[in-house]
Amino acid sequence: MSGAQAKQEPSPRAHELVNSLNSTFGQMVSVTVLRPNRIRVQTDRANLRALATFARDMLHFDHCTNVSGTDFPKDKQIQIDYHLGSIDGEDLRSVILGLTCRVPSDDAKLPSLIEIFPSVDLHERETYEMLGVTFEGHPELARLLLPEDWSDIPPMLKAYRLPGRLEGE
Amino acid sequence: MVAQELEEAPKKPGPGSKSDGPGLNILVGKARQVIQEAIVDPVTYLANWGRLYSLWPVHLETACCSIEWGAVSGPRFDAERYGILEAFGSLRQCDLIVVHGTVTRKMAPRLRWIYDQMPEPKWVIAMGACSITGGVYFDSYNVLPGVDQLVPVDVYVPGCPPRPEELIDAFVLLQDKIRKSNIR
Amino acid sequence: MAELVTFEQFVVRILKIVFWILIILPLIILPIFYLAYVLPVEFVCGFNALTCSTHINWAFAINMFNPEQMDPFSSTSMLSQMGLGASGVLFKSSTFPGLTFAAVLSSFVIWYERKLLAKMQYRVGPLYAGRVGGIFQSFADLFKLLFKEIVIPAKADALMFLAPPFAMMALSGALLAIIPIGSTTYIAQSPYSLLIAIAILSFFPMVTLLAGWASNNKFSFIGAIRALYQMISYEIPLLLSVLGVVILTRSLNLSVIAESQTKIWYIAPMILGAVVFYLTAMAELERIPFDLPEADSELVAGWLTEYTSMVFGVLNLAVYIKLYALSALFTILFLGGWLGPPGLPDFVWFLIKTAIVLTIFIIPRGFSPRIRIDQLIGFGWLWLVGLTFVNIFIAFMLSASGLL
Amino acid sequence: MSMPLASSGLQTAQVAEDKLVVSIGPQHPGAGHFRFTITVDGDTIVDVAPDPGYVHRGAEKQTEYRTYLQSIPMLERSSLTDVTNIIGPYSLAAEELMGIEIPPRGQYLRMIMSENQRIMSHLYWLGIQGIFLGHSTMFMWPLGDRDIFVDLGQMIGGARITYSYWIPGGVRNDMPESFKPRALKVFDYFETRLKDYERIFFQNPLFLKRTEDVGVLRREDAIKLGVVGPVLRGSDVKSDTRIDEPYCFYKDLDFEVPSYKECDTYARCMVHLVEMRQSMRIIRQCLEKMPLGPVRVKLSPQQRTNPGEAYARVEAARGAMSFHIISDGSTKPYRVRISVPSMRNLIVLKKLLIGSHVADMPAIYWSLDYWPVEADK
Repeated sequence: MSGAQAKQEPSPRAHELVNSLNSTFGQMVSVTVLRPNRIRVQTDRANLRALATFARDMLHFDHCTNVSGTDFPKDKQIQIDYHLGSIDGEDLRSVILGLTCRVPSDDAKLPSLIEIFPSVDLHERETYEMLGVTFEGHPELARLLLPEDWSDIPPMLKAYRLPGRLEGE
Repeated sequence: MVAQELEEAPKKPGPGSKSDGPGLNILVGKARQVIQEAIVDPVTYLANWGRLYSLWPVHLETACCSIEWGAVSGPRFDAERYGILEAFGSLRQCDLIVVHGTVTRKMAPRLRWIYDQMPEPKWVIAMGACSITGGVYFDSYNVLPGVDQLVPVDVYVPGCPPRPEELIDAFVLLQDKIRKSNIR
Repeated sequence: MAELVTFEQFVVRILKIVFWILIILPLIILPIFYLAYVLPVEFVCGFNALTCSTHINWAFAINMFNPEQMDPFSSTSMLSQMGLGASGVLFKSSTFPGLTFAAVLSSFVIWYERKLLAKMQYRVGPLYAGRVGGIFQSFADLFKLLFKEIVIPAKADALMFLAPPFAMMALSGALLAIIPIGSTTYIAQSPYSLLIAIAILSFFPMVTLLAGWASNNKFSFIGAIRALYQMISYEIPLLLSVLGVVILTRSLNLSVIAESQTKIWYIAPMILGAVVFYLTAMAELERIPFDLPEADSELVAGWLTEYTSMVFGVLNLAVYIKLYALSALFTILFLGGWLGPPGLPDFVWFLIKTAIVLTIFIIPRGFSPRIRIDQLIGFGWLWLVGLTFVNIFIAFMLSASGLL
Repeated sequence: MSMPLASSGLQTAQVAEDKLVVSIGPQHPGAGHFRFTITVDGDTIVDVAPDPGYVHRGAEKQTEYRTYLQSIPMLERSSLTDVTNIIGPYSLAAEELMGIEIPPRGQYLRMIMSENQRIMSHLYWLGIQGIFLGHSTMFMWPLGDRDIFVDLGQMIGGARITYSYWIPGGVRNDMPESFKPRALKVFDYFETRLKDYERIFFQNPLFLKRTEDVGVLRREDAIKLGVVGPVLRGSDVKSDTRIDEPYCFYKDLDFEVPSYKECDTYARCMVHLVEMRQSMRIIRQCLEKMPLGPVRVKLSPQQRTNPGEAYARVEAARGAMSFHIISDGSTKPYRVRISVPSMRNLIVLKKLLIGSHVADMPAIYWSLDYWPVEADK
């Protein structure tokens, strides 16, 4: 989807990050610059943990601001985005590094990043219940926001239609 | 009120029926009237007068209308003028639930439990469009389309969120309703 | 049913009742009264003849044959002799200066507190209940609570649950009974009345604990335990703070203590004792900043959580009567009791002083947050007990040097 | 698929006999629309289980059924104390996808409204913090002063609190001319009031006793756990989106970001106080520098966006508020993900409460500025 968006020139600090990511991971990741300070790194679930560890230890991204999941029923995939931010990294406060990972819908499993970034805790739980994506290694993957008696499919899946709306509205 | 009147309507004797007269004995009828006028009515008046000036609301915030509730109890609007005292944490001492907006499916059983635990008599004000019909969340998967399926509502206050003046108007309406009611 | 909707209708109805009473009274009640008191007691009321002591019977007999006192209303003097008249014990303890007076005063104190607090917060406070400034607000609360359902929690012990309000009321009343409010206006006199008052105060934590335990609620229980901690650790400074006054007067009688302050009120030499008494009384009364047992942001309503309707009302009323009693105690101990310029009856001076003390008790609610339990207990044992010892030392010095 | 029910409301935990499990909320004066279970050993909290979700209304799902403009009134109700700032990042992200530029006057009006909203939110926060500490006057005074700022917002936005003002393409309408003198008068008044607050509430010895060294969140923990806003700044981190990644014209303005080394509840309270002053300073500068001109770019109600994704954030009253929008080029967003500061701050509740006194629970809980309606979305 993001391919259609016009690519922009990264800021100097972001440029260094892109270079360092490319030189370390090479073909395993595809790095896109969405805006001068928004870098998007696409990878697969096998490399996600290594990439996150690298982002924390080498690139000084110290916390996760957001985890979002998107359902793509046409591709039968679910896309998980981790948005990483930095407080202590030099000149990095304006940069958001997005780690993107796509998993197939029928096998929605992903290694949890909670050991690397403790701040993903509640975001991962929310993504788990909203999209049914299992984060392996998360200590307390339980219901968070939905009522206790929720028995439908996870609501953020595109297959779930809102009850208050007619079909196709 | 309308519902009550409808329920009572068939019980009213029609014109010309036997119970239309003064009863079996004029003395008993007079005594009944004296008791009614001397004891029952003043007691009713006192109870209703006490109730309408002493409505203590439960501290139950279901959603975002609680901000305007805060404004109502604040200095500018000051609900305490009407005897509405928001100082009691325990629902055992309260008489009024103000449903502050949206009631979600997770909150709904709690709201009902709270209503059931309160001592009689008790009143409910549905504040905000969400608690009346669901409001902007009418199509949400987790929102009740109105709380009147859950608890009997006495006064509806539309608005999203209602202005504090509207809520005060609701209090006055509720007081009017209590003034005209019989003691249970 | 005819519906009353306005105040005017209510007044008309009340006048109607008065009319009916005026009709019924001379027709039915007065003849019975006349029969009961003018005719010989032995014939009319066997119960009186059996139970009343002989001298009352003799008094009846004297009355009966005394042509000047033949009218039935003169027999009110009989009531006085039995302790039921305007100067009798029953009248004193039940009406003035006893429970009724204290209860009415307390309900006005509740209104006054809410008004004062509202003024401090740029609000109006109660306004519409009663025609003038919502002055009948607490009566509205009272009538509402009277006609409310009483809920007893399913797993609570009903007897134990209902006992504390009445025990609390009885204790507050007992506290009232021992406090004189004028040189002749008192309910009971005792040479040890100060000691008795403090002994009664030490009963309150038990009642609180009973209430919290019988409610079978976690919040109630935590609140009751907190109240127990608080009251027991503040009892010792309370006792020590009044010791200075006792040393100066060499008496435990509250009347004597009040009368002995003709030269100087004890608040001047015993300022430390007065401060400690004030703080400990605040803690005993569970008022902000010491209202931990009822802290509503932590424990829903503390040990009052499960109490409903008039049961709650009685508890609340008892607490306010206790507030009045402790302010009265403060007035007697440190402000010279009923001593004041002549012109007004002495109990009026006493009540004026008590009202000022009450205001000082109420005001901290407007400007103070709540303190924490560990800080509270530390403060009590470290500072208050220390200050009372300084106070006792000052009292000894003054007493030994003969200044007071 | 099945989901376990652990830590949900209907299960009771097994604990030792001498410990007490107390459920706080949702009907509890110290919890609001939120529930958590604490396990108490004596006067110490040994375990905390937060149970949010009582106000989960599915705003994210509903955006899929609404066009970009239709979503705004619904989204802003998620955070009614802070309506301008929750719409901010949404509009920024949508504009990025639409590729439009906003006229400068619109940008300045956005800043004015956003800062006014910040003051309102902080005053509300201050009031509730007061009542949680048992200080009823500290509840009433800020709530009374909040109404003055509500009036200011009403002059521009038209409604009392929900004005859907910051929309994609600019702002909804221009401000009236009477706003500037009125605002300056209000600020002069409120500055004296802030001095009163500082003297009466913040220097009150009992307030100090209740907040100092209570709920200490160290700098490294704050960064690691990803907290935002006043909580982060109270933990000795001078981080603010308005400076880190300036949006609108914040880089042209002169203001300070407070931070405190004490890392306790009192530091968080002080951050709120200082930020209110700085917000007034910002609005004064905005009123000086504001150019004339249009305030919005006309957009069609059925405005389409370029396909792609955008991640935008602003500094809301409670901290960095960010929106992640994925668009497939149609009139409705494909996916809107809201990352709210309240949700990000909730993670430290467990850390701060364990080991503290029961009585400190309300003070710590509300010092995190956790607004359940916002967190649950």
